[in-house]
Amino acid sequence: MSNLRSLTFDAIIIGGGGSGLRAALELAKSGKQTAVLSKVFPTRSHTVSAQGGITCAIASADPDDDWRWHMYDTVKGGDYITDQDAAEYMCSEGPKSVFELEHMGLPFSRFDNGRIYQRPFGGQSKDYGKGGQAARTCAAADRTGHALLHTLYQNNLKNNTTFLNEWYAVDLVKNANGDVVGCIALSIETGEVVHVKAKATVLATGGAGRIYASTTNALINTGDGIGMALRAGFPMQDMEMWQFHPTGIYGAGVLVTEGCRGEGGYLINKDGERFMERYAPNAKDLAGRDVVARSMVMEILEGRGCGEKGDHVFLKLDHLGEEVLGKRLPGIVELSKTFAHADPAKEPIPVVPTCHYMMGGIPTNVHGQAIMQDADGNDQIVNGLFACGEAACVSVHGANRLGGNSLLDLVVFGRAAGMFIEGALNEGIDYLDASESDIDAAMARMNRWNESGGGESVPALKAELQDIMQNSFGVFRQEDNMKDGVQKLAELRGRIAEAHLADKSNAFNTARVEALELDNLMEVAEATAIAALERKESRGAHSRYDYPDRDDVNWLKHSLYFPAEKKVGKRDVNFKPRTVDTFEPKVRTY
Amino acid sequence: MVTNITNLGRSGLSDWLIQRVSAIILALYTLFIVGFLLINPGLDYATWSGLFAQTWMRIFSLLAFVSIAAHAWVGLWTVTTDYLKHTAIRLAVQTAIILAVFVFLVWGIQVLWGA
Amino acid sequence: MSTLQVSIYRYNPETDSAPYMQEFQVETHGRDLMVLNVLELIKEQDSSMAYRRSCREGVCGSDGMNMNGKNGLACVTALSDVVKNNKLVLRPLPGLPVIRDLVVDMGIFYKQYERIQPYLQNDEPAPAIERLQSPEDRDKLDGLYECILCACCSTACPSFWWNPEKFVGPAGLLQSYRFLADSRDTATRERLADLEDPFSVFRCRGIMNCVAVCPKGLNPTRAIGKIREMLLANAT
Amino acid sequence: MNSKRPVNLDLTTIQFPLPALTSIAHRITGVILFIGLIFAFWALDKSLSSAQGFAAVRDVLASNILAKLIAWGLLSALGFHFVAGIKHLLMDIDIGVTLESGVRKAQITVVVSAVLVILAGVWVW
Repeated sequence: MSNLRSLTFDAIIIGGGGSGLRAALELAKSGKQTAVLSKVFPTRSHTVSAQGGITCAIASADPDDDWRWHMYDTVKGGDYITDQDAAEYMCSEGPKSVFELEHMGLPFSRFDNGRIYQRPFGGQSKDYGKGGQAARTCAAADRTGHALLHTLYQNNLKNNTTFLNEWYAVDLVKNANGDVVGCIALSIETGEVVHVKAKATVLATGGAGRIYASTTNALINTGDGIGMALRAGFPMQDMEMWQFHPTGIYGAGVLVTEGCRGEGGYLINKDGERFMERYAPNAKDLAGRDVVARSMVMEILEGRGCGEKGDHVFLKLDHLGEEVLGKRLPGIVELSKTFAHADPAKEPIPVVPTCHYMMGGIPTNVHGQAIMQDADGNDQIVNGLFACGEAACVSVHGANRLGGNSLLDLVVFGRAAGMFIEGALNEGIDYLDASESDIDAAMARMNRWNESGGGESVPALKAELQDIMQNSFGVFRQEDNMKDGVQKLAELRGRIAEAHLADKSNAFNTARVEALELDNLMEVAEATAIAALERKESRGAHSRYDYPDRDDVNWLKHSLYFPAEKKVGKRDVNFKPRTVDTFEPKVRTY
Repeated sequence: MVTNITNLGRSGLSDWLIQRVSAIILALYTLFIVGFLLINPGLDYATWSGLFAQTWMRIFSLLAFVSIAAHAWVGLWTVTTDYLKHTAIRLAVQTAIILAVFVFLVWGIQVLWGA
Repeated sequence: MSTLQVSIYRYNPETDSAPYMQEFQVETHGRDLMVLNVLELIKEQDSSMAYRRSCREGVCGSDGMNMNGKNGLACVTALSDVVKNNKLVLRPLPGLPVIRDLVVDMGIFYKQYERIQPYLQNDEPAPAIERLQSPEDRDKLDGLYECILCACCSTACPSFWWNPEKFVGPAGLLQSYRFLADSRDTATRERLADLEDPFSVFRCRGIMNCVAVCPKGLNPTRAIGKIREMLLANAT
Repeated sequence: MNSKRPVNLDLTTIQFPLPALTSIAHRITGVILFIGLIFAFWALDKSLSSAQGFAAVRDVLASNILAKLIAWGLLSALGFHFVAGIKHLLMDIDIGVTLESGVRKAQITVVVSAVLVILAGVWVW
């Protein structure tokens, strides 16, 4: 069966978003045979939608700014299950990465002195929380992600990176020793299926926000890398941790950047009250996202929501004036007019917490190497497999990511993975080739769809999955409801395994891609659900009515979901940064 | 840099400039002739040929004819390269245009000085 | 009446020898959907319908198509903006080879983008921090860097239809000027030298079809004019 | 790559904004004027050759309906080409390079040249 054509590279990077392109750039510069395989043309990746900025202590807004303050905020923001060695690496290496981006041409906004413009974002402080609000998010108006992604793509062109655009990675290929030696990939344009052989396979496939019915995420965010890794038997870390962004446009789910609040906007309830003053007296609207999202839901549940149904709140920006809006938030003005029919210069934007970011993912070290556990519960490197960006869980975001830290994560750890792989390739990597049966195993899922003769349709099953996740695993969670959700998902899994792909044509068959994506959504949803049910505490984005408090005795840990047994284990959080003192867990208030 | 056999070594910039300069000359010439005809409603041969007997008018007219030649060639070359995708046909048409432009120019000179 | 009549350009290379228009009825329940939502509803009826989409908020540039005769992004085009007489006609972007249905081969469009060397060039050693740029210099990039490469403009441009291999097209030229206008870029002379021929820039006839369709409200015609000014200044 | 791929370029399905239509008209009038040069040079040559020649041109223009139509057509084409050319020159110096003013200028071009076409007709007859 496995008479597939094969393509061979030193490294294959799956995903053409920010982290994938940053890793590719590093490898392309080194002259390694590198290819970026992306299911969309790279600049269509979801990084393009990032708005507010990239948080980094470049000491522009404040010459005394310190990366250690940023690290403190990051650890606290993550409710202390942030790995401190990773946060240390990201925050200290960050400025280098941001300056690199600037040198590559990223059109950052500027201060009068010519330095990069920085704006305040949620959860940012000076002097380890003692010095008040910081302004640490470097911005290109409110199109920072767009500017960043295009800059990275442009520099990959400059460095002659090989692109396999509109190719879809189906499954990982493992050899007899369990090493990852590439993947099976489908050319969307022609329908051809190939075996991509590589000494390093990097999953830079981004998030999976599409497991929820309401999300800020692009339609392509279906957790393909997570699905592939889970099917290959690798564990996932902290999958219960999903960030709900406070300001998704009501009804449409489109993101409205936290930068709006950084520039001085604030949330109001139906009485016009700036309610965040009650929930976070100091940081107010710039508290951590989990805190703000929960506060909004509380307002709505207590009857102070806006609109006919009282099911959202308002983001007020009109007091900023048209000039600030036009200069700093032009994209928001555009989006609000298009999707909320509201001109922010005149009226507030209706917003509601909306699924936004997956803090969990493939556990990795700071070099992007994927990690699993051996029989004794010790970390063990997965040979050949790397991850970076949202698909990875390094973990710098812990239980709740700070705004602007995702873009920094992308470039810092994309670069780190690229550098590490370059070094490893220089030292020499030699894994056993995949056998025919190994390749057949990786082809099984695709063959199942191609041979399907009847069954339920993909869009209906997808909608059902999204509703289950929305109803049982939202901002607030509860045992009974989650158990119900887990059960429904288990039943849904059976139906998806029998679902039907009606169109079996080859040329640009998007129905086939959507069917393959559905499997991945299923994997991510189930990992999320089971991990959420297991973590019996409230921490960061994971809030439970039945366990309202943080439980550091039992759960100052990463959760680790093992797909084969569908069981959840634990993994130690790293509390040993190399150059600074450990930030000890404290009560988290803003 | 895109090159084309019928560019004849020109640059797009000089084409563009030629087109503008010749346009202005032709605009002025047109305004002049139309104005002349309007203020001389009962124009007779003597006035008419008298005008063209003047050296400055001959120079002005020659300038206009050269402008026509340049303006037409640049314009029609653009049009033919846009719409005529078959090389042989395009070349044939362009050759015809060059010939016509040449004929008009010689004819014009003959009209001005030949009589 | 809330049943929308939708007519869509269909072509599947494996089964069709030529493209044809197919009619669909879509129940909108009176909602002012985006065209992309209509396509999603149609895909539920007919899973073989092919189109590209990603961000669904007008920033990724995937779903450029021709809607009732005008190019635009399906995800940010509301039915109320485009539908006339309850009829919606969807066709692929004009002038590019059709791979299937509404999906076009963007190869030549990307090639023109790559041709203008769309990356900052600066041969001076980089400083330890960022290169400084005044807010005024940075303002010059506004209206240029926001391009999402959706190709709505270039495929609305007759000059691009007739000379796709030679005329860089509005999108490519907008990006060309984005780097010419960047105070940090030092390759201005080389960039200009590469644009002097009669096709790359000078095929623009200023008809502004590009401006009329740009979903981001950008103005390639003005950028092309600025390039011409720079070429002129450079040559004299 | 499959070179047999169809291309959607059925011009009847594509909306053309006014500035595009005036541009096409600019082209068409340009080609017409080039062909019309034959008549213009003939008239110039004949009218300058002798008094009889001058009278012949006058008579033809005064009495021959076909000649009148050709003269009117060429003058109309000239009028439009002239006005649209001015519009081009204005855009070259960065005047009216926004969508609104582009459409406005195209409208003005149409109106002004329509007036010129009428005036040319009045003149010829």
